[in-house]
Amino acid sequence: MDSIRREMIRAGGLLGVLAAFGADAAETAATPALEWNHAAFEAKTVADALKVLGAVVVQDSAELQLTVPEIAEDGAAVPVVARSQLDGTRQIHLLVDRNPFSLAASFDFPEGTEAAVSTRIKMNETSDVVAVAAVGGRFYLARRSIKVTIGGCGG
Amino acid sequence: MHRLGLAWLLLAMLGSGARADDPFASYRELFGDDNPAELAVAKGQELWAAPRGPQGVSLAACDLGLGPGVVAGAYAALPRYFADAGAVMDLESRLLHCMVTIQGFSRDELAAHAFSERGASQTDLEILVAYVASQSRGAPVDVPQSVREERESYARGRRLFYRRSGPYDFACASCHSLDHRRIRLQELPNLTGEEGARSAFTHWPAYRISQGAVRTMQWRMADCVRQQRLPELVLGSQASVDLITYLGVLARGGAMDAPSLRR
Amino acid sequence: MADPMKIRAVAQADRIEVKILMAHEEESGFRKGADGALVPAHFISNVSVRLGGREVLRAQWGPAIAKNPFLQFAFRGGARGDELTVIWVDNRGDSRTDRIPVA
Amino acid sequence: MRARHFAVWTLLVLAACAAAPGAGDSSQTEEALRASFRARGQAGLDRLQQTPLQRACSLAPGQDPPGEVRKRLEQDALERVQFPPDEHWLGDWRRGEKIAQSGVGLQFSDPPDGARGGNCYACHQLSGSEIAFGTIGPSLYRYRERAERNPDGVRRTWIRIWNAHAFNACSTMPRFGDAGILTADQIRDLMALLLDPQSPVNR
Repeated sequence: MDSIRREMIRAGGLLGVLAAFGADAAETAATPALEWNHAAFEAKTVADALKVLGAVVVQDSAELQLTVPEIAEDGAAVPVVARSQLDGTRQIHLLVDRNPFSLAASFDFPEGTEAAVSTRIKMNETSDVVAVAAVGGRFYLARRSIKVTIGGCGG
Repeated sequence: MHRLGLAWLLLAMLGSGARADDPFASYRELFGDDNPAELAVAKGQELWAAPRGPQGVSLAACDLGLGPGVVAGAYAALPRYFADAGAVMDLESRLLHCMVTIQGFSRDELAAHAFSERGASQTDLEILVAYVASQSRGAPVDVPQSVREERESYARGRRLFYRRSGPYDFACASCHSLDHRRIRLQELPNLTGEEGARSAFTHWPAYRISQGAVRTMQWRMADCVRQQRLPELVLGSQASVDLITYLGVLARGGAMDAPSLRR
Repeated sequence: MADPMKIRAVAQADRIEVKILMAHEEESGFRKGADGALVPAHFISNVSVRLGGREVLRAQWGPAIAKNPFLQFAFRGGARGDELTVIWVDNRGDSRTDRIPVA
Repeated sequence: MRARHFAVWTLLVLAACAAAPGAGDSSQTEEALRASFRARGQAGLDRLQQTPLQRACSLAPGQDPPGEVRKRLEQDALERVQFPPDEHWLGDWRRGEKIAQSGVGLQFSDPPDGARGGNCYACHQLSGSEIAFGTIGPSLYRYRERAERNPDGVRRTWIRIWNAHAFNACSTMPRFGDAGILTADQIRDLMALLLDPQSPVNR
């Protein structure tokens, strides 16, 4: 998938993207909003993804709250809320243990933005979901298990 | 510690545990009201007003039962008898009728691509249904039984509901005639009574999470019938309209709340 | 061209809560199409939310974000009437920008 | 035999028509029905044609067929059951679990020649570890304990899967053997899932 992206950007997709940023185009080019961490998103395990993200030493923290359903009615969309109460949290990563690629999303919170995000992720099967908060050079982790069930009339 | 908004607190509380009687309570609460069907509703509003088709006109002249161009509240009173077509029609039958007679679209082409395939964009019909249904939110279900044709449609629908056939011997009633039953983990509404009929009728069309798309009442009927192992229920056919009439009449008095969010 | 987003931004004092629904297929790259072949991955890769010239959220996403993505967050410093801009870019270089005033 | 069947069915059809629910003329309904369907994939319009059993059991609640009709339906269902000739009742519970999990088969969207499932979990609890089970039918968790209380338990289990109408005239359970949904080998595997002490249903 990264090759598709690289090609598109090389082929001029980037110009269209910058145009979309309108008056902020110059600023956008300066602030690399188009960064996409290929290596992290292509990692096949949570451990590998964390390594790429620089999170070698990770400790559990109750100050990082991960709110998920225990049972998901469908794996196509599973609501996930991650909220860090650790001062200075600038980044939260969401990962899914048993997805083909573990890293689902990385959020950057500039000064003034609450280190909290709610979104919906895809889950291939029953798995742990992991949130990792980056605070300065330290990393904190919260983990929850979600059961993805078979639905409806089968078939 | 950050000061937290009420919404975040609520989300955290609701997510903390599922109710024993509904294993998906926390899943649904966490989903909240943010329904991707709203994306289709917004598109449908534009589509309704846009000049389209070989005739290059909008649907402003389309009468959904409350007069030409009147959308508000119309869905809550469908299916109903339309003298200009000489038939009882549900919303989808009526939209097809308008798109053919007013805008000049080909009925066969519309019917052949009525429901979106997986991974494809929503069809015009689905988008229009989402919009029209949204304009009945809160309105009480008022499916009429004023004329003979409407009463006959209900009677046929009721009979079909109990009619067993096919290799599995299934009728609608096989799964939908008891309270508090589930198929796998999904609750099955009891469609022989007011409560179950209301909960079903008032929530369709719905954004199906499992399919990532808005699905319509005609689709709901056809897909139940597919799973009964029967042949394909034809879009807008009399049997499809009869089943919807049966459900709608039982659901009278319930408050419309569609498009909803369903697994 | 991509369909418009549905954005809500509501101010309470100087705290602004943002909810966004984006219209996107979010193909994982692992789904088989009707012909049995894998449907290529197609997903939003970057999101940026701005209030005026100030970026208030930035995200990188992989293909595991659910179809028609939903995003909710909150920030401080802003007022009713300020213009909020949401931009997404996908892995094919398509993008969408929508703007709404904070309510 | 054939003549007796004919007499039974005639009686059933008459009974069903007499007790038919509500208003509406049934020939009108049948006509609307045929015109409302399209043959697709393996599902032809012949599937709309009702058998006498289906017709007799298409009544609204509280309008079940009369006792005499029910008795005859049950008797007929029992007579049609085919038992394994070698009294070899139990197959492999692991295969049985797969059959119980799968809902594939006989839909127009299914491959016509593919293996069919029994979709047992749609309606029944079976293995203790599978939480996604339906409640249309009774729980079958720890089924062996219950079957052992009846000296005829194994045979009766086979009959229920083959044609549940033998014990309950208008059962909603598909006739897995009688209607040819599952093969006798598949039913043996389901029997093992229910009755083998090693099966997750009984552990």
